Amino acid sequence: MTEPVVENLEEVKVERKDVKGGSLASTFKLFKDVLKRDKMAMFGVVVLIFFILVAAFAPLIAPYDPYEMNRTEDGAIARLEPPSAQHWFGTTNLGRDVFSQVVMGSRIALLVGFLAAFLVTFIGTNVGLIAGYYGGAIDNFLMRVVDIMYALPFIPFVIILVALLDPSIWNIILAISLLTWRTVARIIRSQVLSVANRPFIKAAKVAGASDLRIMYKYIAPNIIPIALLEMAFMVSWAILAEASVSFIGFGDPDVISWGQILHTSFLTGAIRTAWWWVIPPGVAIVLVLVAIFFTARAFEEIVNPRLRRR
Amino acid sequence: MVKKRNIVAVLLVLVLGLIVVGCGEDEADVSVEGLTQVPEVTMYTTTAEYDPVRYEAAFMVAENWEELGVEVNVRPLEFNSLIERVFDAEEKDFNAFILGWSGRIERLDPDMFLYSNFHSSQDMPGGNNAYGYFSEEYDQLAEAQREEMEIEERQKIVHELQDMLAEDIPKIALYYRDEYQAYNHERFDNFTVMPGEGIYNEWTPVEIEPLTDDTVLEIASTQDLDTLNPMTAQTVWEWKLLRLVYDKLVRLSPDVEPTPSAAEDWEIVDDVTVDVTLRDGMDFHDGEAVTVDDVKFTFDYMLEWGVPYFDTFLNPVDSVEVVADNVVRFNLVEPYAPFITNTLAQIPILPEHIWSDVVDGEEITHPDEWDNPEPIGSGPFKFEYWRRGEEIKLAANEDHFTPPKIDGLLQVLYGHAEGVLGALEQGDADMNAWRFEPLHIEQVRELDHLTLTEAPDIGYYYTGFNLREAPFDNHDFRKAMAHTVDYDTIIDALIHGYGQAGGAGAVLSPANEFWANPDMASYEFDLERAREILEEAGYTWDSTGRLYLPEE
Amino acid sequence: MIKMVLKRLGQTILSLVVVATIIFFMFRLMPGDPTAAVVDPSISTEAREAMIQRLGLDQPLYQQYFSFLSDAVRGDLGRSFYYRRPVMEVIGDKVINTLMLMLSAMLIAYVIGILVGAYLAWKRGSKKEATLISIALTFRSAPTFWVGMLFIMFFSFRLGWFPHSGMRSSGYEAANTFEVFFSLDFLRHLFLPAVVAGLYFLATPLLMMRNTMLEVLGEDFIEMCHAKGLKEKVILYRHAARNALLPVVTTGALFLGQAIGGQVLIEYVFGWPGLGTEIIQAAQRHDYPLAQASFLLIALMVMIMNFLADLLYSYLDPRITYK
Amino acid sequence: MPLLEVNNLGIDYITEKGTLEAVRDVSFTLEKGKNLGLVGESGCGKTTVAKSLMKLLPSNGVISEGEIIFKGQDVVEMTKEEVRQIRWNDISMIAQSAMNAMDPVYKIKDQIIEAIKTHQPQVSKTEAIERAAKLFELVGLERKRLESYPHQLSGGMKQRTIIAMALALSPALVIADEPTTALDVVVQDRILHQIIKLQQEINSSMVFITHDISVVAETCDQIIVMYGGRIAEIGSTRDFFKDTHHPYGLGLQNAFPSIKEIGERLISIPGSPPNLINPKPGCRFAPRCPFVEDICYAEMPDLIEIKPGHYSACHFTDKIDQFRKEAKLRETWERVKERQIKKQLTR
Repeated sequence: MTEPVVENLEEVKVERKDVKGGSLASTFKLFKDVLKRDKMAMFGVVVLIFFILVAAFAPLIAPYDPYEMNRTEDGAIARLEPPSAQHWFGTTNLGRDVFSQVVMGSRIALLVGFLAAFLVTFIGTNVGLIAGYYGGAIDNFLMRVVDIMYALPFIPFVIILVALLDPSIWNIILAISLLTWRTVARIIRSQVLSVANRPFIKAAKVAGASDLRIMYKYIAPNIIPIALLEMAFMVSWAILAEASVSFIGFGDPDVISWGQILHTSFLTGAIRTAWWWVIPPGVAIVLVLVAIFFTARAFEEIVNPRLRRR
Repeated sequence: MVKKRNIVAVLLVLVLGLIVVGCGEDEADVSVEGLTQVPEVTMYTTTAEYDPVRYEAAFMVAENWEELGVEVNVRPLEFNSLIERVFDAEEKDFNAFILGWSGRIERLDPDMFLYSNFHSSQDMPGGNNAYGYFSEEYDQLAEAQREEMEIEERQKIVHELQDMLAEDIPKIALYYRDEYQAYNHERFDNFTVMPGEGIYNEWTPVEIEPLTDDTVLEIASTQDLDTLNPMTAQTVWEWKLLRLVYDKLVRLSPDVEPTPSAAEDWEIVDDVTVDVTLRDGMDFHDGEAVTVDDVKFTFDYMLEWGVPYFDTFLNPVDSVEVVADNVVRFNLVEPYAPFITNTLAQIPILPEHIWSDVVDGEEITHPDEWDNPEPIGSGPFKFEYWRRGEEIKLAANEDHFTPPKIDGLLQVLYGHAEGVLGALEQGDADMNAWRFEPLHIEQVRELDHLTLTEAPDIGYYYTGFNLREAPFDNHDFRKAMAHTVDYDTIIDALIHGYGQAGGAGAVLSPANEFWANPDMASYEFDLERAREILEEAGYTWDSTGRLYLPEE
Repeated sequence: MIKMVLKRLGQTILSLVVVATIIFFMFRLMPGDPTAAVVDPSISTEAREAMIQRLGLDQPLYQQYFSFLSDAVRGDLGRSFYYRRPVMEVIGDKVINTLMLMLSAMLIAYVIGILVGAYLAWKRGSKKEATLISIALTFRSAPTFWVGMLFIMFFSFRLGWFPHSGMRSSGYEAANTFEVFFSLDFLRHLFLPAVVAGLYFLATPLLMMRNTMLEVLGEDFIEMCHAKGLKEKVILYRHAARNALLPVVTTGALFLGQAIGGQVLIEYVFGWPGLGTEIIQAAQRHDYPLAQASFLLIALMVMIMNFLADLLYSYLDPRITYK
Repeated sequence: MPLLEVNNLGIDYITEKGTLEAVRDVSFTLEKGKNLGLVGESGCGKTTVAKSLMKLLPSNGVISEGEIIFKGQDVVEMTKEEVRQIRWNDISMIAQSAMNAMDPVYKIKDQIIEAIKTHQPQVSKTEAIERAAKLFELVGLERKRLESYPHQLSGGMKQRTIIAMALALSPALVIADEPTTALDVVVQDRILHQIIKLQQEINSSMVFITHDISVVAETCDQIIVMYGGRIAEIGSTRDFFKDTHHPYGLGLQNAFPSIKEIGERLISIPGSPPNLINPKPGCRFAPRCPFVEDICYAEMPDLIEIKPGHYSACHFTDKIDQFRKEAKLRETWERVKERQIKKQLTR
């Protein structure tokens, strides 16, 4: 299997040997001036911060309890009302406020997104580090495992796992982390390979530093930026995965997520009548994913100068 | 530079520390020392895809139970696995479940809902007594009512049985739901509406007349059949079609009168013997003649192998004998009042020449493992093909004694209720197989090529309890739970007013005026009252509001 | 060349065996009764005992594993609980439905992706480039099922151009499979799901193509082509795109493993009777043998596609000789 | 009239940091069948001038002034299509990095045929293959090599393939951009002679771009020495080697040993090429010239005629004999280095 030059959606960026690591602080300083120049990245960061704030203060922002069956003045259930002053995104077939549901949904999305992404990046980075640094049999074995991982189609695997373990948020996070570390591992490994044979690493080895020290004190800082970049892409992937799994009915029933909202709206035929119940959750997902993507791409231009605007 | 990084690290550790401390065990609660918590309640319900109303109802009821301090884990299951887990599984691993009995016309007779649901003999796997309700007194009365041939007398026993259920509360009826369906009056006419079944009953396919040259009635459905084998079919989805392919001795007319079908006539010789004369000149779809031997074979075969779904209607039959070339005699074990309407009107006539060598022919251990791919019956419709997950086609059986006026019937499967409405709206389908979602009823009213039909519900939707283990083994607990169903919100919010409230222990819908007991004990929605009952029964709560069982 | 094909085939088979093993143990090690994964828990007890005997489920796990593998090779992946029929009978013909949808979607994605990607690289920095890229990106970030819902909402219900679900209008008469798949009615059903899936896949080949094109256009042999006086179009498509195609093909195959997830969702939204819908329903019904078989078939399809992509890659790039 | 006449050609590169004046006031003529050497350190604009003859400048390069009259037509005014037609047909190029000058995914044969058929569509495929085969014999490659892919050839073979391709349409002018730099010395010599032999065969003229003046000595009739984007000295090969009239010329000849000075350490010119983004006034070579005076910093020297056909851009061409003696001494150039360091410290 030829070593593909690039990875999946993340393959939008092209990893190169001459990538320079650089300490965390300098990376963020560079990140700031890329932001000034790149309008899209600025948009990405602003939207991302907006959603993080919404998720953090969701209970305060949401005007109604998302499950509450609101009623009109004359006491009837406010069923499938189009967007109005009281209900900005209208109501569902049971009179529940769509706006509050979307706001509360942001919590789960970001929780699953960041948690799963952190887990995936943690596993992937370590596997990549070990494979890249030790090389030889270990590297070969780990990379074969990664190849097998690629043979496991993601959503079908999650479906089976959730069917076996019963649907809950933690099972979804587990399923996502079990499978998607493969991409991170491969990218980190190639990055470690390029860093590992740099002179200062050989010098440390000669000076008698233990493998662990070399790996985590010298090599790791250089790959932190790439790891963070991968984590950004993993966040968007995890959010998309959670929404998809909830949409097909394997989501956590006692939790509100954008996928769940779309699942209920799809079943009760909202796509015929209640467009306001279908559009907002979808737009929320798209906004978050696009925001993450642009932020990550701006961040990537520092980490991977090869792609700087030519 | 280095200093800044350390500060960040310290902060992180602090935050993590706080989280860990926050969710530690709180101090011991003196009032519940030595008591055991009420075990977590697992409640099965249908998936939202299958029935959004039951799905939402489950969460509403669960929410009220949690307010009383009971942990509830609501687990939506696909319909067939739900049926298997509740009725077929040997060990019942649920505490509560939400299901519904569809209102088939035969079920106007109370025997089904009273005897087959609660008689202790019906507790075997596949039996309808999933609750594990065992009461000597109830069993005797249930048997007495089915033997009582005198209608007024039987009514008194039936009312008494309902009072007992209202007292023991093995289950709570949540709501009765009116059957709203629609048909395309520009393409077919002369539909029959029957209580409990709406327009998709035994008579409609036979009596409707095509108005255009397209003579195949297309029915849009959301649930596919599970099997074509009459010995294992156990839901309304199979029987709405199988009862057209297999003929029955008797059919119930639209105004619920037993009318002769495969049987030309019948005579009640005495309380325990009934003679049935078979109509002559009838053939199975493969041309073989229908004889009394087939009728005798069917009953012997079913009694021999056991058919859980029909067990209630078969166990009164002691033996079947052929007394003349067109007369067959049924000897009953004890008098069975609804024998004609329940047994003769439901048991399909199986062709002996096919079923006799099924077991060894197909090297299976039990007939219900045979999938009967090409069902051969003597009913008004012949089986044509079944593309599983897509559609099933029946063709008219011209030489049936009541030949249908249409040429065929095509039942098409759509992923969800949405697809059914779309098909009706765009003229792909001519009628829907099952009731409309409340939301769709208003939309159908505006479509001028469809006629909306309404029929009262003879069945009911309920939450059943598992009386074999805690917490529902305790009668007081069940009495308290009877007050946790918010009927008004269910009717108003979930079914938009198209139905009536149920009641604790209720089994017969008000539409069944003759048999339903008007003055049953009723339990209104009142969580405080429920709390009082629990308190009187010795239940206690801890500081976080979690409910504990009384001391043994 | 043949040596290379055999080597790659060996790797594919190996991965398939490993995936089958993972799935085998996943189902067997699940909590609760291990035989529930094979024998339908709801059939009567004696019938269950007989079935357990017949399938040898009382033997030690490794023996079951070997019989599982040998049966699988013969195409026998157990009986479905729900359909009470051998699994391959149930989903055998579903594979074609999924393939038809996936191939048409990939076709749309790759044809448009490569052409537009190449064009974008050529028109670097223009306003058009920014808009086209952001469109492709939004489609990539938008969940497929949501885009599917929007398309049904608009094209099917509002405009009524296309059917909203299913693969064929009901009661179709088809003499042979050919007629089933190439009738106008089928194409009308195929159009919307294929376009939605295509748009979802589009971003990857498009952005990939643009990036590799940018790299290739910087190569010396492109300057040489200009020096040779070749026409712009010739340089763009015959030389630059041809070289940029290589990584696009490889990652295309790799990306497939994830893209098939989107496909499963599209089948669910459009009620397309393929493996995707089957695996979802099987999982909802806890019909483990069917879920297991559908998963294996999907995994097999992904691996075959990877294998074909590798062949295509080595055909496209003469430097690859798999020494 | 001459095959090629370039008059005060000026070329700029637009970069993020400002406009880079890559080439300024370059004029020269090239007769048919003659060879011209373009010599100078890297970054002096020699490659830019060569590529501008075929309008092969990168996207941010622009011809800001001057004209390039090739066969009577001004290339600068030509439309894209007209330029495309003369490329390879009339002017071809032997690229420096032969390593990846050929498309890796097509056979050599197809790439040569493509060049031929683009400009002479009437030539049949078999005829084109025959011509390619004949060219391969000329450059000393077996015919069956036509069937192989670029990655299957060695460096030397690739260079010879490029040469064959460059001569495929017997162009009037061949630009050889450091054709042998990437090769080892032994192969280098053989390739050079092959190029000259072939050039005479098809009687085309040649522009040789190199930083190695010894290469030019053997191959070119006329030499242009460029420094900082301008012409430092122009003249016949003999004039330059025997009688250079520019300090930079003297420095260059020091840097390349002749047989006589075997064993001595080479004297190199201290400092590095000038930054051409808004350059300072005065002679571009001033900061590195041992004989610099105040005027050199102030005024840009014009090309002064030494004798017909030999010009030098230096204020003090008259003192050249004195400069020639001093330039041989190592101290002269040491003084330049000290001056540069002192200059750096005061800033």
